[in-house]
Amino acid sequence: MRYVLRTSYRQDTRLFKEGLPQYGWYLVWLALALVAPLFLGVHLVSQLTFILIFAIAGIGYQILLGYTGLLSLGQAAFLAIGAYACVFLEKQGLHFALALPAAALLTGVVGAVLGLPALRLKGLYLAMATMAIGFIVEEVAARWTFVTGGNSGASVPRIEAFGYVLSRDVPFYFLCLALCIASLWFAANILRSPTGRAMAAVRDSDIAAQSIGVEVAQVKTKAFALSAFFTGIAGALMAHKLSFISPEQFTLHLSIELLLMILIGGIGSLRGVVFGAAFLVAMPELIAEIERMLPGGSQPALRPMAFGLLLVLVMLFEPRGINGLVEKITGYFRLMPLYRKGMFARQRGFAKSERW
Amino acid sequence: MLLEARELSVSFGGIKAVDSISFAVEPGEIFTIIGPNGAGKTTIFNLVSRIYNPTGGEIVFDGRPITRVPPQAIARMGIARTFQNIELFDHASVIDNLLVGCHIRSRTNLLADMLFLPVVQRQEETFRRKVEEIIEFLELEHHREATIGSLAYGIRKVVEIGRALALEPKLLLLDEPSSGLNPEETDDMVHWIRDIRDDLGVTIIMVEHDMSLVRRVSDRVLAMESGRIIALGAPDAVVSDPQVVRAYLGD
Amino acid sequence: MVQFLQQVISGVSIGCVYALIALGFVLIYKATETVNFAIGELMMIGAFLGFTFIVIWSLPLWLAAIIAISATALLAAMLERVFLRPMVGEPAFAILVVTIGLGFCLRAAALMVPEWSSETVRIFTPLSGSVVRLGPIVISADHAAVIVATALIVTGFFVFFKRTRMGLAMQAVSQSQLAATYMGVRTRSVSTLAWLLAGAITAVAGLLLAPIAFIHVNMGVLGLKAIPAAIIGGFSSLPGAIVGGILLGVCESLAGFYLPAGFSEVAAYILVLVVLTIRPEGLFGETIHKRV
Amino acid sequence: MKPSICTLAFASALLAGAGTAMAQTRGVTDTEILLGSSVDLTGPVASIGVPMKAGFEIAAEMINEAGGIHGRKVRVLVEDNGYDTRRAILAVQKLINSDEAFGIIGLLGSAITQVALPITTEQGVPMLFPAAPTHVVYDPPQELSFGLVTGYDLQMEAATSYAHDELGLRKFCMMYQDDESGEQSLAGVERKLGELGLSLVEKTSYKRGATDYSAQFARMKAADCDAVMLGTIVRETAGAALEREKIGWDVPLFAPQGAVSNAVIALGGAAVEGLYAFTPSLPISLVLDDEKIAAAVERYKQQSGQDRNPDDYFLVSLAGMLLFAEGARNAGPDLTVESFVAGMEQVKDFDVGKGWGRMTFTAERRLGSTKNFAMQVKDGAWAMIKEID
Repeated sequence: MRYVLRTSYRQDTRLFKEGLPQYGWYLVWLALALVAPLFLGVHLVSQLTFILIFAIAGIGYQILLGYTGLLSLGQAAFLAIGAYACVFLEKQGLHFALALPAAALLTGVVGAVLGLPALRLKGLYLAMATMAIGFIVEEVAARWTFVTGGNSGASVPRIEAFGYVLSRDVPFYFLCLALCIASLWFAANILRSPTGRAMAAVRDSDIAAQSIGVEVAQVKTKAFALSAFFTGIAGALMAHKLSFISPEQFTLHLSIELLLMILIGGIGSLRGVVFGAAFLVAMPELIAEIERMLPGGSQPALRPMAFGLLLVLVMLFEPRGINGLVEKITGYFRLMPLYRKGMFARQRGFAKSERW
Repeated sequence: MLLEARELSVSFGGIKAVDSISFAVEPGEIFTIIGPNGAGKTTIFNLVSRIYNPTGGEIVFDGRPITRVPPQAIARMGIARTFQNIELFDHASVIDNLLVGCHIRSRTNLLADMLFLPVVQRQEETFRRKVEEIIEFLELEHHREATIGSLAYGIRKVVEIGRALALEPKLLLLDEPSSGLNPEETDDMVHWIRDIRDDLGVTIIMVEHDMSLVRRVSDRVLAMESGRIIALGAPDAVVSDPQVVRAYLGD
Repeated sequence: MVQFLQQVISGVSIGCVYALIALGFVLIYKATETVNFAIGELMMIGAFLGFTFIVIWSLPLWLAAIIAISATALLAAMLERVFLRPMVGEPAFAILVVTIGLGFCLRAAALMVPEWSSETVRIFTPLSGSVVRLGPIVISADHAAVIVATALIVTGFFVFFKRTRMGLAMQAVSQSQLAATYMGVRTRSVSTLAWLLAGAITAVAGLLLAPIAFIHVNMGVLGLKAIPAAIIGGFSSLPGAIVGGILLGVCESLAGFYLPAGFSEVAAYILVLVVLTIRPEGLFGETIHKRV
Repeated sequence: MKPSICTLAFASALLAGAGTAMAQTRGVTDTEILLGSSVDLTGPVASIGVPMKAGFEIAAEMINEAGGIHGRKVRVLVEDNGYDTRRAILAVQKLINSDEAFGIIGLLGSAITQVALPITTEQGVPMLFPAAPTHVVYDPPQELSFGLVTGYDLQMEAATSYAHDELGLRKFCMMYQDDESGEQSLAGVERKLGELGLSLVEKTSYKRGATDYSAQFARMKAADCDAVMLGTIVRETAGAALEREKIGWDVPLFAPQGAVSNAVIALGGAAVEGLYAFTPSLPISLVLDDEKIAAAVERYKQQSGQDRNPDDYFLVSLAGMLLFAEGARNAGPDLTVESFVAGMEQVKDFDVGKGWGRMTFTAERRLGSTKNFAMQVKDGAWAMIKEID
């Protein structure tokens, strides 16, 4: 049973309040991530790279859905904007090191603008509006051939550093690792600062937040801008990893995959995003393994069925996702003697109608 | 004169919820509004805290008109309120709820927050010191880390008052502080209200039904019925006023 | 001018299919306040069942239709009973995600059926091929049948909603689930009934759509068009869903003709954004805000 | 070409020790040659992907039974990508890096082929005979990329010249699918019309998955053109024919290779009578008199338990495998990437079976045959009416 003594205000503001035992784990993970390319083949490294890219997109989505409570079904649109902006800027001669931040900032600004309807809409209405935005951005990507190359897509130029062409495997993996860690750090800082608290206030009750002096409209716009910023970074990285982007890649299905990632990972937690991203990339492989074991050869319907069932079962039985499970397990060990069986059970409730 | 309402009225689709009400509240006073359900008490509250827009009349606070000012602006001017059925941030801990109260005094921009620069660090520490004072004042020490969902109703009432105090308000609007409390918790509430006014010098406007609480703590009482004032003055006089008794018990 | 009317008429027929799906969608929203993302897949299942009974088992047309509709309705009710009932009281977006998941499962289930999986099929009704002429305007018989069938269903539906006891109970539940429970309305069974009815209506939409379009596993995406239709009409109003659906169909057809390429598909979603920002509660919905 | 080595000092130091020796060729052992492919088994075009997978496996069986290639057996590992570009990339990388396939054969989907080509080229793995009608594979010719199927643009060029020369039509309209494949058909038509000094009278498009074409046909009829070119695939071709019949407009329709399938006839019914289509390979129904193809189709029927012929794309994977076997045989017993490329460049007028042009590859020519067949639906069945080189 470990009890944390609070000695100073500074300690309260630190990321890892409990010192070594808490961040020790994260150091282990970081060490593993650094040496991974040594042991794993190129194929597995590119899997890891996709996990990191989706994690960055997940951080953006978590800020919007997990922390400000704004459900968006159009996150693929921000991935598309980030990807196309970065590729277009590079084709105009801007080096990748400048094109990436510029594309991310541009996506952030577009995110803030597209977030304007969010100021008046709540819950399901906002989800529908963002879905509509997703379809519209997909259409613009197909039409605006000068910038995006239209439906025939656009090939992505190679990144050049110090005179050499950066190959798309191991060095790119390290780039994504660095950006993912930086994004996690930025997001963690936001959460322990006034901006993060204001977002949580808007999520739980915007009437109360308003009466405390929180500019609700401003907070929502900031949340959309931040979410778009991180998703834009992920979009640019995805463009370089895929080496070819076309409007067909940024569909509603991708937005729903991102939603699945956040829910499976654990809504409302940053490390949940990484769990979710790992799960999203690993799932097709898992299913391929199961498919191989099936007697009748490959059963093509297995993948959509697994995808759908997962969405349903997670929501039914473990709405706090993998992170919820991890917390239960660590909670069990941390409170060893005092762990009560029903500590994490959910209470039943009537449909809390948004209308009254 | 801290807050003044002049011929304030508001009607929802033809029904006059509040019919040209005028009253004034002195700084440091505990001013209570009583009246049967549907008398328009909470409506006045929502008008003062700017959640509804009045159809007529004016509200002046500290000499400045706030009739058309948005709700978040009045928080900056020093008006804080609690809600009838407790609008706390359920998923956050008690200390985070109180820290949100300090939000209007945060000067750091988004970029500074993302990098958690030393300026943000220092500001966080001053906020936490302020919140610790309130926690001691309201004796919430051993609830500091608990999430709101796991707290008893009475404790939540106190946390909501704590959050309002974190705003360092000049005027505190309490919406039925005693509703849902057992007699013993109501006694505590009397002490909290007196201490807030005496130690922190905060003016209080309260909407209340519990006549014993009203008598023991209010300086002046305003009685209303279906949108109009029927009595204003010392607590005992107003509570025993025949018109008020008839309004409550019916003739 | 004739061209304009021709476009409007063909827009109305597609609009009727949208309207029916939107009706099913709004019915579920009104009764259980959940957005049903699996509505398109229910339509696809209804269409495929119809195809199997008519073409493969070669049952008479009307018998096949009745079996297909009731089977889909029972399937929808079963889905609600098993998957959505335990979700009562959960946040709205969690329930929305469950319906998205159910949508994928239904599509995967359709993929498992050998005849349905990789084939694109079509139902030939006695009307197919024949054409109805209204003066200069030409409209295929199947399209006309869609319009007539929709009109019949909608009127039948309103009679049910306004007159019968269960109809009133459903309206009560949609107002406030808590209050309705205390009034002795078995809210749980009303929600199941809402899904049952919605399943039936969307199955009809599928059967009506089959002759004029094609049945394939991914036709459920058409259901995503029903959502904008419901929004335009006002999320919580049944007449709104009908008008919204038809308006959407006509608007798409006109956009296809007059505006440059590609606009017709996106027209629906631009319309949604416009409606949501100007009148968030849609053309017919009532204004809603949380009272404190 | 800038040298492409990874530069981050830290990374290269790490990797120095981990380089794998390239002793023998990737995917080739003494007894087996492993080929990799990625098609859609679960997504929107599963109806084409599933028969293609069967085509690879059956072709490999037949080649191995006939003694294999210089004593080595051929095996094809087919990964599903659900017609999703991201999963296709992961599948191709898995086939190259973890399964160590010798070559990637018969990819399905133009966008997927475009995405996979840079990967195979960078890894030095041959890109063999993608089923996708995209010119990227052979134009400009690349050392490690071999085309089998003519792109939609070449097919629609043949269609335009046929309509112009044979049928004397002058006013051309076009309806094309608003994606990469549709735009390729459009490019072919516009290129050929430019050569003929003409241009499109009306141009309309629709989004993939749309089911209603009344608006597009109304516009084309208003422009009263005498030929309608279609950049469509299966469902949309039948839908277009139905729309033409509905508005009673007697105008010939010309479609690319995707339209040549019995699904179009099943869906379109009487409306598709007289529909023209242009394809580099004949449908199965017209080539069953070729005993190699007949044997393969018979084997498919036994293994899949269906008595209907497989989709025509079954022939594409069959032809691709036979072409690979021919090239590998020319390369001799010591099969490496270099010897295989040399072997392919010796392929002259090779017959992969009835319904295909003669296949020839040289250093500059990376497309087996530019021959297209003009087809027309005559009383409910596809009939070949002219061969166009």
